[in-house]
Order: sequence, then structure tokens, then C-alpha cells
Amino acid sequence: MINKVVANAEGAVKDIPDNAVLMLGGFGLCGIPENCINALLKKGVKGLTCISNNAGVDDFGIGLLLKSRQVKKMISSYVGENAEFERQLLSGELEVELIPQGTLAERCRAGGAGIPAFFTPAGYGTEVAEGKEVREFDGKKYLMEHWLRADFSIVKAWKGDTSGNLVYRGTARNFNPMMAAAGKITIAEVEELVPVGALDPNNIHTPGIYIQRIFQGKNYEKRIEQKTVSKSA
Amino acid sequence: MINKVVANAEGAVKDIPDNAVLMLGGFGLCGIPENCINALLKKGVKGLTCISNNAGVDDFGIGLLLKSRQVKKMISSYVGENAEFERQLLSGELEVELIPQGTLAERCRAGGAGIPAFFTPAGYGTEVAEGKEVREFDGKKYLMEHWLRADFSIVKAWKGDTSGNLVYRGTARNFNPMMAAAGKITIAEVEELVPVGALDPNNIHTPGIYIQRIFQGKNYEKRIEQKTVSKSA
Amino acid sequence: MLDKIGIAKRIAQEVQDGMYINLGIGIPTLVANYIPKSLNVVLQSENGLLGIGPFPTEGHVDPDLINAGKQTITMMPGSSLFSSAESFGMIRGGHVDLTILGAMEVSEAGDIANWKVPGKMVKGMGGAMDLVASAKHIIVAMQHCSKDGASKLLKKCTLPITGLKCVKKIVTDLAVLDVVPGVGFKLLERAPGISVDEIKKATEGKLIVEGEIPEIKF
Amino acid sequence: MLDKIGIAKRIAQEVQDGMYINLGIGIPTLVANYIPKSLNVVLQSENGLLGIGPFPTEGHVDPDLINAGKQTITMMPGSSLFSSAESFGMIRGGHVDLTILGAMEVSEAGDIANWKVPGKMVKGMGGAMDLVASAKHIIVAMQHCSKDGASKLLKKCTLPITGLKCVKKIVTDLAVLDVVPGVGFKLLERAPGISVDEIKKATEGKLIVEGEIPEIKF
Repeated sequence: MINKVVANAEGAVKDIPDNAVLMLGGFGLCGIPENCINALLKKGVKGLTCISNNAGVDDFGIGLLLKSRQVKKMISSYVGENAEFERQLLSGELEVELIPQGTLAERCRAGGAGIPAFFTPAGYGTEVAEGKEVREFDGKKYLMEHWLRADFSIVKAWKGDTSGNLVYRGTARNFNPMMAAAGKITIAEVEELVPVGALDPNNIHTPGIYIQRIFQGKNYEKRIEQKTVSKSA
Repeated sequence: MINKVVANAEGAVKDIPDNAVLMLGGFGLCGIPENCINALLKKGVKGLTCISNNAGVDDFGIGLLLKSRQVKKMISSYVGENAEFERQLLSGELEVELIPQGTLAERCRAGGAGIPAFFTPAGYGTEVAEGKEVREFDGKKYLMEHWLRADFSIVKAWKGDTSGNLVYRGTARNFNPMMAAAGKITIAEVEELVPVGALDPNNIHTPGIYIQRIFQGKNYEKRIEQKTVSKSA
Repeated sequence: MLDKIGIAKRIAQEVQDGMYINLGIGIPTLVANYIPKSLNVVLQSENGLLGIGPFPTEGHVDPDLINAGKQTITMMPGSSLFSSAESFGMIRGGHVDLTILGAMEVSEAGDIANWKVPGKMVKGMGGAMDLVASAKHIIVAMQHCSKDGASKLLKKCTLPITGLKCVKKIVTDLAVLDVVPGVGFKLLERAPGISVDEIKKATEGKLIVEGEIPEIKF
Repeated sequence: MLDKIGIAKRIAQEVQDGMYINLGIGIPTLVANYIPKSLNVVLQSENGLLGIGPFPTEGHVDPDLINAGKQTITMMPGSSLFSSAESFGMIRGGHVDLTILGAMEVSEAGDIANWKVPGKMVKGMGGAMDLVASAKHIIVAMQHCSKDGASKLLKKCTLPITGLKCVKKIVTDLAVLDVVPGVGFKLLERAPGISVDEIKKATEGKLIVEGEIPEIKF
């Protein structure tokens, strides 16, 4: 197998240039590449276009990159819960493109799978449809949507082997598998890096072919956005 | 969880009518729904359209349904290795539609995922492109292909729980997951039926939502088409 | 008049055995608490889970297990986890039997507006547009009127649309109504203590009242 | 002149460290035997496996583990299994670095015909059209001429096309050639004992010969 291991987050992101188009996995703060976000912050790369379902919160996740003004444009489905984000958006410092969540997921999937366009009913009749081709199939109206691809995709997995095979955990899977396949260069950070052969081939969520760099992250905070508990056991 | 268990193959296929459109999982003879094929044979349902990557061999798999003249049309990517098939095709008794394998897989996937059409480069410039819309994206030509859906999808898994969650084994996965999602009614036969909760939620290949009926098959032959061995250990 | 819990309870009556259900944020989330235990249903979370269980107890919170509202959750036995692409494939492909969500406005044609208020901060549509464009059956949980008394059941939506002709049933604080395509809002049940006249007054869109309208029963 | 093994050995020289490779049926399958052990490469089987290993020994045959030619196989450590949709997503998305396949004809524009002979039983294209439409780099393994001596390296293909302008390199029993878009077949190497003139005679399409043409070295 091919060895994709790099030493750390700094090494993994070192050649990401200003104005790069990035995909970042995660839903809310769940399954986000914490180590790489911190390395991008440290590196100070600017003018980024970030494709990510959410934009983090003020002091965590992509919110950190917004605060340091490293993001030029967000392509997301839901971007609330972030005061600095709102300020930059209203002042015109930040561009935002909002995409229905399923369309975003499918556009990333299409990017990885070599499908330049497809039809979806989501957004027909809404402002999302503006400028898009509409076509009817079996009596229902659909919009044509295009693939999304990235210069660099940055994903977070639970376990990964040195050849880049990944396994996610729980709902931290979310956008990570599609984004892993849609990057020209894909960087995976994992909670546990294991030797080749340690993962069951039948239960790999992202085959290593999609991954160019992998490293074991450290100090995962895994912050919870809405801690909600029940009293009874 | 919802219980989808039926007693056996006969019960699972009992309402499949003449002229139904079926999807049948499998690649070659690997991962095919042996029990349901035998039940269809016994039931004698006629005029079937079978969407399946291959058409079995003379005396096994879909080949059995061909021999008993139950199949009107095959939609496949590769149909060699079957003398009776060839005879029926040449005599005009059997219709055949050949589709590039990746396009077939993606059309089934689109059917399950509610995508009525998408673009693929496979077949551009060939006779597969005849009558199809061609469109250029980023300087490359693509064909528009439509979803495939079935009245009944019949899949084979290794393990399944009573609510229809499935796990495949090895390369027997192949077309089964996409077909499972593309059937109006989907029947799953499994080598081992386990209670709800026995499968790891993180390693389910086909979520139970796609499955309407499930049963534990019996007497699996799992015939090998090309046994190939090496001498050294 | 129904409070939020009343609306949730009444919607729970619509749930049938064997359903796969997607619950939106807010009142729809509450519906889960009132589904009879005798029914086997599965709740979908569009961020990648079938089989949402109750909120975890204090010691069992797992940051890798959240719902679409980003709340910590648990899984029922027999759950399955998957990617967002698979999840929306499920939704788009019509595999989810029932979608319950909130709305700011619904039109008599069944159009829904629930994602954007011009002039206010735009947070995004999340999965709402995908859900309303593809769901087989949509029930909306909403207040019949805004705080200043304006009807939210309209001839035409005034806010930006989330989806066209998709809402099938509405449960408000005042009434239960079906959306009958090409006809209007058909009044089915009154909330306790609410008269047909009050519902008429609170409904800007065309309201169909046929025969005696019973009170909601719990 | 090269035999099948010679062609496979010469193609194996094209393999580079770190490549993901799809091998077609026939001579391409043989290539796996001659890839230097020092190179880390991964073989893809389009029916859903990355990491094809050697054929199993007699006692270890597994009916659930076959390659695209339906032969029983084993898996290398670090393999991954997936569906046909994922597999062709990989192929279509350009993630496979090298595709090696057989051909009945190749044109000087790089068109390939390898799936159908009119009048003969049509078995289907399998994954060939997907592979040639999407591969980043395609090497064709083929005989330079048919059994009756007709060239298979043509100005235009006469058989039904599998894909247009896709072949990059050809290794035949007589020669190694690059397909140069808009130019023709560029002769790179001669098979042992074969003269440039013999290759010229055996090539119907435009053949570019520049300078001294070395013999293939193993």
C-alpha cells in the first residue's frame, strides 16, 4: 500500500496558497478538521473560499478563520450562530453563497464522482432557482445543478490507516466522505492513525485512493454546540 | 424498529406480477439473490424486465429464468457466457439493452436518490450515445442519462437485521446497495438474519429504510464462475 | 387554543405504524415525545442517522452524535449511520414517509415559506428546501397568526418561498387543516374553545368549511 | 517480436510508485505479475475492490471475492471494498492513475474499439466505456496486426467505437508507440528483432519515426 503519512497539520497544509478553494468536512461543530483549521490560522493564508455546510461559531471551527479575515467567500447551507460572520456579511467583507443542504452534499458527491451536472427538485420555484436551467421529468420540475470540486479538501475521520483508508464515527461522517473525493488534494486528519491492515476492508467509509495526506491530530476539543440532556436514565 | 421479516423467498416474491420490472443485485454470480431467483422460477411469473449487470450462466442465476422463458428484456452491461441467452437474442425472443457498467450503476443510484438525470462521459462518440443529449462541461463532452427504478428490487446481503439493515461481504456488495434503494418494493435475502441491535450502526451498508421485506435464505450454492488458484502459498 | 405541546400532540396522532419520519427543529422535535409507544417508527436526522433516540443522560453525551439541530442525542437499537449525500438521497428519493416542519407562511396552494425574512440576517435554508421538494407527506406545525395578528395562512406567500405546492396538512394553535390542491385550506378540526368564525377571521387564504367541524380530541 | 508476457513485462515498466491502477482482462491482468516489488501500487477491480492480491491457494478460494473477470482473488492488507457506484465514481472522477486494457483497433487519433464485432454475438461493453471515457492515462496492450495480417493501428477505427481520443500509449508485439493528438502514432521502441520498416508496414495509421528507434529493453 501507498504511504500518505505527513508529520502534522502544519505539514499537511503548508502548500495551500492564498485564494485557494477549500472543502472542509463537518456538520455544525461535529466532525470538523480542528487541527487543520488551527494550522491554517497559524499559517495566515488569505482569500480562501470555504465550502462547508456551516461556518462554525465565533471562537471555534471556521469561525476562527472568519475572525482572522482569512475567508473571502463561504459556500454553505446554514451559517447562523456567528456574530462576526454577520458583521462581515452585512459590511460586504464576506461573500456568501447559500445552497440547499442536500444539493450541497450531492454537488460535492458529483465532484468526486466525475458527474458535471445533475437534476434535483430542491429549490425549484425559489430564489435558489434563479438563472438555473429547469427541466421536467415525469411531470415534476427539477433544477440542473453542477458539481463542486476543491483545490484542497480537508476532512476529519475517527480512524485512518497510513494508506488513507478512513472510518468515521457517529454523525461525524456527514459531509466528510463526499468532500474527501472532491478535492484535487485531500488531507485527512484522524483521531487514531493505525497501520495498514488494521481496518476491516469491508467497513472502510472512505477508500484511501481519495486521500493524498494523512496525519494523527492532537488535542481534539470536539466542542458541543447544543448540549441537550434528559434527566431520566 | 420496524419489523420487515417474511417467512421465505416464496412469500417475499408472491405478489410480483407478470411484466414487472425487476432489479437483481450481483456481479457475475457473486452476490446474486439465489433464493428469490429460484422462487421466481417456481412461481412462473412471465414477461419480466430484468435489470442486472449480468445474465447469469446457462444453469445458474438469471440464466435459469431465461431458460424457462420468463424474461422479456434484459438491461445489463455484460451478458456473455450463456448459450441459451444467445439463442433467444438471435431469434428475437429476448430484448437486450446494453449499458456501460458505470452508467448502469449510476442510473440505479440516481433512481434511489431521486435524481432523474445526470451527465456522464461514458459512451460519448459511441453507439450508446445515439438519441441522447450531449453537453459540454469544461471542454469535455458528456451524455445525459436517466435514472432507473424498479417495481421490485431483489438484493442479496451477508447479514441483515429484522428491520432491514444490511451488511454485504467482499465484492458481493457490487450493485446491491444502489438497487436496494431504487425499488418501489425491495426484497433482501440474507445469509444470516440477526436481531435488531446486533449490527454496528456505524457499519451498515444499506440502511433499513430501503428494505420492505427480508428473510434468511437457505442452501446457498454461491457458485464460482472462474475458479482461479495460485500454486504457491 | 393549543400551545406548542398541544400542536405536537395533535401532530403525533398523524403518525402511523412503520413510518420513517423526519422532524424539523422546534415544535416538530417535540412530536417525538408524544408518538404512542405501541407504534414502531424510525426518526431520521438529515445529518446522517436513522433511529434517533432520546437525549442522553448527563454522563452519556457524545460529541459525535448530534441531530440536525446540533443537539446531543442517542441512537435506538437498529440505527444506521451514513453520509449527508446518502441522507439526502433518502429524502430526495422519497423514502422518508413523513416530514414535519415549521413554517412562517403557507399558501392555499400549499407553498411554504420558512427560511428567510428579507432585511433580517439570512442564516440559510439548511435542508428545508430538499425536504419540502421531495417529501411524500408534509405536515406543518405553526402559529395561525403572527404576534401582531396577521394571518400566516395566505392566498400567496409574501416571504421568499422554500418550496411550491408541497404542504399537505397544517396543525396550528387554532385548527387542523388539509391543503386541497386547487381549492384551498380545508378545515378539519377546531382547537378547544376556538370557533369556526375565529378560524375564518385568522385565515387570509381560502378556507373551506363543510358541515360540522369537530373539536380536536386528545 | 514480443509474446503476451513480453507485452505485459514492457507495460509493467510504465508503472510508477504510488499509482492506483485498473487492469483489464487478458494481457493487462498479466501485467500485475511483472510490477517491481519495490513499487507500492494498488490495483483496482471495478466490481468494488482496491487492493487486488494474488490468486488464492486451493484451500482459500472465496466466492465473495472475485475480480472484474470473475476470477477468484485475494485482498492485500489495507484493501477497501465498496459498491459499483462508488467504484465507477472513482473511475469517472479521475482518481485511478492508470488504466491498462486490450483493444481490437486503435486509431491515430487515439480512438479505441474493443467491445463489439458486428455480426458476432454482442456480449456488452461492461466497464470499458466508463474506463476509457474517464481514465487519466490509458495504455493499450494489443497485437499490432490481426491473424490475417491486417493492421489494427488505423487511420480510423472500422469497428464500433468504445471511446474517442483516449489512448495515450500502445504496446504491441512489434512496438511501443505514443498517440500524439493531431499527429499520429509516434514510434518509441521496437520489439527485439523487429525493424522500423516492418513496423511501418504493419501500421495503417500515420506513423511518426524520428531519429534512431531503440529496441525495447527489459
